[in-house]
Amino acid sequence: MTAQEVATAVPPEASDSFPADRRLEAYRTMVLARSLDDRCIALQRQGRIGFYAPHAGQEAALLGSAYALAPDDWVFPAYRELVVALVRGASLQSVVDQLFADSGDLTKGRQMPNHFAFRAQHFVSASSPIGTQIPQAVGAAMAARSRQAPIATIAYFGDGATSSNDFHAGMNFAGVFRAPTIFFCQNNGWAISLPRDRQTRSPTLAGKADAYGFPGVVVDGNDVGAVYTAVRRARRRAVAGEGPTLIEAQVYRFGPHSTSDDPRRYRADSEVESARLRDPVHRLKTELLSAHLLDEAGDAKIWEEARGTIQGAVTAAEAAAPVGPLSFFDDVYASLTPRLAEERAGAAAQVPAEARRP
Amino acid sequence: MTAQEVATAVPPEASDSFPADRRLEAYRTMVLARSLDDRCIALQRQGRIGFYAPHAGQEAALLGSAYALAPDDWVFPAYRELVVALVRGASLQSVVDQLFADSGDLTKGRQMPNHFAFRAQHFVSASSPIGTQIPQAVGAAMAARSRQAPIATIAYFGDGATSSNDFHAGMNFAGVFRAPTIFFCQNNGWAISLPRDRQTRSPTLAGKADAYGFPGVVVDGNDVGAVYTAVRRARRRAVAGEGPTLIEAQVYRFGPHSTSDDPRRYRADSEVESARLRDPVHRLKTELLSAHLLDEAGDAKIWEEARGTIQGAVTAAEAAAPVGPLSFFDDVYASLTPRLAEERAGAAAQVPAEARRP
Amino acid sequence: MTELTLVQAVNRALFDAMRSDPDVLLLGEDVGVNGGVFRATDGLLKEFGAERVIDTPLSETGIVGAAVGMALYGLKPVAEIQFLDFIYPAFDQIVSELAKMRYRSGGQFPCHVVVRAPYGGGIKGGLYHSQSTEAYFCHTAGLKVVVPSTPADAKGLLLSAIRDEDPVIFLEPKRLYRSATGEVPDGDPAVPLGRARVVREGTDVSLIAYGAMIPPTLEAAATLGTEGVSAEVLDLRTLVPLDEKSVVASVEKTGRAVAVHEAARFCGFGAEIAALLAEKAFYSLKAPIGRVTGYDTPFPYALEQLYLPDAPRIAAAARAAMTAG
Amino acid sequence: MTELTLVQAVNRALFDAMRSDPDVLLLGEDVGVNGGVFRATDGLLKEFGAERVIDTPLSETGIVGAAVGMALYGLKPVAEIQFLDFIYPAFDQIVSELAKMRYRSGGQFPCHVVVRAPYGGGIKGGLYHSQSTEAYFCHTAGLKVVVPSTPADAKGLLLSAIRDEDPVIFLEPKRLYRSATGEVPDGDPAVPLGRARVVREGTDVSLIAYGAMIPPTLEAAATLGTEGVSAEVLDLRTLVPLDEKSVVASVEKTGRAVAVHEAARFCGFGAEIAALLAEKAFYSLKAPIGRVTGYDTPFPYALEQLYLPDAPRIAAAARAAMTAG
Ligand SMILES: Cc1ncc(C[n+]2csc(CCOP(=O)(O)OP(=O)(O)O)c2C)c(N)n1
Ligand SMILES: Cc1ncc(C[n+]2csc(CCOP(=O)(O)OP(=O)(O)O)c2C)c(N)n1
Ligand SMILES: [Mg+2]
Ligand SMILES: [Mg+2]
Repeated sequence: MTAQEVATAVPPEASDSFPADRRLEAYRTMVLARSLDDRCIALQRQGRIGFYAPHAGQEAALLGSAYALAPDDWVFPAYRELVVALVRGASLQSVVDQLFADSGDLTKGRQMPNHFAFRAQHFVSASSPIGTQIPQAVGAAMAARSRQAPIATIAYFGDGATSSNDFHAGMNFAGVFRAPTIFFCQNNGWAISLPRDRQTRSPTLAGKADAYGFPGVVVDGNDVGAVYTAVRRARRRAVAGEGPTLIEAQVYRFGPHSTSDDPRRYRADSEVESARLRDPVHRLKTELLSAHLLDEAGDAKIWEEARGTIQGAVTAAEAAAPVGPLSFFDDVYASLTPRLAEERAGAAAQVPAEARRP
Repeated sequence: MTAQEVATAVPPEASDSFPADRRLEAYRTMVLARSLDDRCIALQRQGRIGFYAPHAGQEAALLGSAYALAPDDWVFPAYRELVVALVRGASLQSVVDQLFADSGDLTKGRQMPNHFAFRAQHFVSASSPIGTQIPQAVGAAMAARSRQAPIATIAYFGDGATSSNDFHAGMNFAGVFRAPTIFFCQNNGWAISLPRDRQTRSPTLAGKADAYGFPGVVVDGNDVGAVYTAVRRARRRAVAGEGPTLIEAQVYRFGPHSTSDDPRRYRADSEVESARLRDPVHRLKTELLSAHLLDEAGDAKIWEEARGTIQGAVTAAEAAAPVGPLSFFDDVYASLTPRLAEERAGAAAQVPAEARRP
Repeated sequence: MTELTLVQAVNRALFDAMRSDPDVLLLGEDVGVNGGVFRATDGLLKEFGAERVIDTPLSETGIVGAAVGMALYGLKPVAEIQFLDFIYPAFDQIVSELAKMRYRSGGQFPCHVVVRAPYGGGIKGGLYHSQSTEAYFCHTAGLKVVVPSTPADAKGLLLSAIRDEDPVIFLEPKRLYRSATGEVPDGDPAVPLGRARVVREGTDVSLIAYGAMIPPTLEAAATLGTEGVSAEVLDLRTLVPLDEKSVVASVEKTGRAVAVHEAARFCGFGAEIAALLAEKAFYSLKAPIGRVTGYDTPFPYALEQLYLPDAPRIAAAARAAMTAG
Repeated sequence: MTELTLVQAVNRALFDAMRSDPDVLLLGEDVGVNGGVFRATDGLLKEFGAERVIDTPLSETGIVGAAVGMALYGLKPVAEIQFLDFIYPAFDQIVSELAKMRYRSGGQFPCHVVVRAPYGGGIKGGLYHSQSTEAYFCHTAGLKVVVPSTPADAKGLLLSAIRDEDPVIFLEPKRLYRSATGEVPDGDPAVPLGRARVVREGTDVSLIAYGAMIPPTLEAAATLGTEGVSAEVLDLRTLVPLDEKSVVASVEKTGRAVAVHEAARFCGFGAEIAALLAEKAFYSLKAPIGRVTGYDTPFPYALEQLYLPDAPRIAAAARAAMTAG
């Protein structure tokens, strides 16, 4: 039985289909996500935030997977998953506060934009090193199982991350220990300037699961319903004790790798244009239009609302107080060590008076 | 086309078969190897050498692969490959000197026994960290190709090493760059106390090659001819620019992991006994007997000769001078740095007079 | 009180910690069925089962990565790295993830993992079974680093490490695993992190050491005593957070200091000791600060006894401090 | 002479090295088609082709592991790590293999690889695009460690590093990539490894720094000058092998020393400087040795300007040294 066949062997259930009554809500979230992306790139260009890593082109994969999870599941993100946090209940304001690194930022201004952490949503702290979240998701899954919690963990990562040490270690541990983990690879065609085909000669990324003895499936990442179904089934397998699944969601990164990147150096505009024909936002809109759940006027309103909501959050973030000037000494350890207390006192003496105001 | 099929698609050639006129020589070497193993374990038990990692059970895989290589090929060993060095022309004396870490040791007494390096034989310095030689073999292969040298590199490693970071990195680079590398995995069933089935859920280790887009083959590692053929074909593929091959030679480790190990803690004697029924030395002997290339009297003589040769090398090693007492400051860099020169001078003042004698 | 070897004391601490807290679990290579290559985990699989004593595949990245995930979820994993020399495949997980998780999440995700690893030379282990690279971890904010030198400390400090809220790198002097024996309290002899111990009081020179260097340092102190030099021996026990006060206080008293470790000298822990004293005990110093350390070479095999600091080298450095100036 | 930025000087050095020696080749992530995320390798693919300018998969283990193999075979690979913060997946290959290959083989297998990596803060990179962990490499026998601070040194030292016979970790101060400009000799301006440079002479206090800390250190020296304090500024340039003589000579002259780096303080390179001086310049010292460094926290994002040593902090430490005692 190949990996593909194993996955197909999980019997389908009605609950595997994306709930019809949430499609409009999903579209709203998708529009919010896309609008936020556009706005954040502009904010970065204007020097109002320091950095941004866009997710445009990956919204269906992000939303489809996020909707398929249960609240108690744990999410181990990379850096393009802010939509997942929103679906899980993180507020738009807290997301925007992280981008602005202001006093509303739950990560206390310590990380670059896009490196979120939302404890209440079981959305684990993101880091920059590629792939490190993968074995962590496996460990958390093993821990949950040992506590008899009927949950799954999900690790998000890109095509580039499949080359990382941590992918190999995490996948192998998951196979050996049959961890209830969903490996969700967003293959967006590029790892900065390296195209997928130069990343690995594996015919598909999903096929790499064979090497670890569990199923891998390819899914059209522009199809929110297809992604939802794939993740639901992987989740059922996981919770039923049948072990992990690797899902390769095939998407395309429309924008630059990040605001520091100039994609014209390594790919043709025409490639982007043809990928845009499969734009997941447009696709869901078309589906909703033909199902008469949406009309153009309603659509325009959704976009307008999204922009308004974002504007509100941005305005609030810009009005928010900065993080406290000595707050960067906190949380290194559970409590300040004597050495840090001394360093902090020294720094306090140096911090210019104006910065010390709250 | 699966990996298995790709490999099978390399057309067989007459030169792929183990040369009939070298079978007796191979047997002699195998007997030497087995005898050396027994002797070294005894030497360690007597406290005459510090450590030993036996290869008993793996001789056919080692010899079959070594004979299949060309002199200009480069070998990246783990720590059970001393037979490979012998086949490539390293002297038994230099092997034994390494085990004794005496002044004849080409590694200058710096490494534990079994960590050989033989420049003249393109037998690269072995280290203890598992798997690190694997991407190195790939880099050397890329370098050789860029110099138009028609050679292959071979990386030796165990079943346990397939879990290492370096296996993943090396295999992936080899696939992407179509490096002329042979990945030779000796699956001896165990990584210290961890059985193969707990190392990974991959049905075979050879199958892991699929994840990197090149062929993997399983071969009976007790059959010197079968191993020879598999390596010859992989080598032809490599030199022809068709890229790497992963070979899984299925063997069994008869002895302890090393002289520090007590295998009875984790495996039943009965498992060892049944594996011994497939003893590669016995198997080649039986083949030679039935081909009338050997009789029992001749066999006894081969064993006796082997023991004599080994005794000679051991005697010489025990008579050899120790390494110079300050030699451990050399070769950190191409030349002594000022700091090392100072440390060396300080140490010279401390070394007890008797140690300073050459 | 029971007389135990150091490795037995480690084993007892693991038994005690696992008995008293169901969230504690172990993972590593050969820790289960085999009981650990040094037998530190002997008997644990039998008592606690395979869900809590986990034999892992050969991947330190996986061991520490999974341990981090377990800790995030709320368990208290104790990861074993078979030899400190093999920790580097896990280095990224340790320095990028484990050390920084609490910080980068603004305190939302504490991540308490204990990473145990046998370290150091003296067992004829050559380059890769002898290393002592504690300085890498000490330089990494977010980690605590602990090195016991006696069976009682091994048990007490390991219990404290497991109960601490922060990630701890727990380095066990393998050379002392069987050679160091001593009385170990039976109950719950937690020894607090962050406190050095004066092993021997003295007034002329402070010998500052830890782990496997304590026995030769004590031997040197004894020799010095016969020469009329009163050497104080400090066992740091915890390298991070360092008990700076005790170190400074000792040197304020003696005026002379020698730092001892088996790691290479350049940028080793002894440099931090010297820097600390050159800043905070400067006016008490009567002599240059000595360092007796491994040399700046990889760890050799045949000549390890010349590489490793021993009592004569330590005593010589103390004498140099006494006669300096 | 040409006026270049520091990153352009790196680029020129790579061009020159590759033109003059066909064995030199580059590998790393995004170094080819993209020309490097900082454009350090811009134009090289076009001139030298894909066999010599190799875009690799996302694996630092693979990059350094393959580079080691290439070097063993006889080539001279220059491996780029995109940010020093991402070097840890290659840590095992660097410390276990690259650093020890020549040694462990008894000199049979020299292994000359240059690993280039942009390091340091000041670009709002947060925890993972700002690190300065040179101490890890300095503590690893077998590696050389080089940090330029000017365009001319960047070119000259990189050429020397590529021509050296030993493995070199070459750390480029990314904060100065574009902000530091200067005249760079055109021909072959090799700057020898192992020699510090007196950037500014002085008699009262020695400020010992390297890399991106040179500009704020010079600024502090200028301020001190206006206050009548004559500060000498030493740019170490090579951390291993360290030019101990120049460091000691400077402090023998001034009697006061402040070590400056942006890495965390505890067990940072400044500790080695202090230890060196506390041993070899002890009798010249008139004041406690100061260290102005990053704090012992991970590198923060919003508040990086408070984390990073700046001219006021450096000047304050120098003043403290002047008034001590
Ligand atoms: C270990 C490591 N090496 C290099 C980098 C620099 N880097 C950041 S993102 C990236 C590409 C990631 O590609 P992929 O995994 O496909 O994710 P995507 O950005 O396409 O979502 C690289 C090389 C890093 N962050 N971590
Ligand atoms: C990175 C690393 N981790 C752990 C070890 C300890 N160790 C030495 S050999 C070994 C098992 C290796 O198994 P395998 O690759 O199957 O080779 P075999 O010994 O069976 O030939 C282990 C875990 C090591 N040497 N390196
Ligand atoms: Mg990608
Ligand atoms: Mg094995």
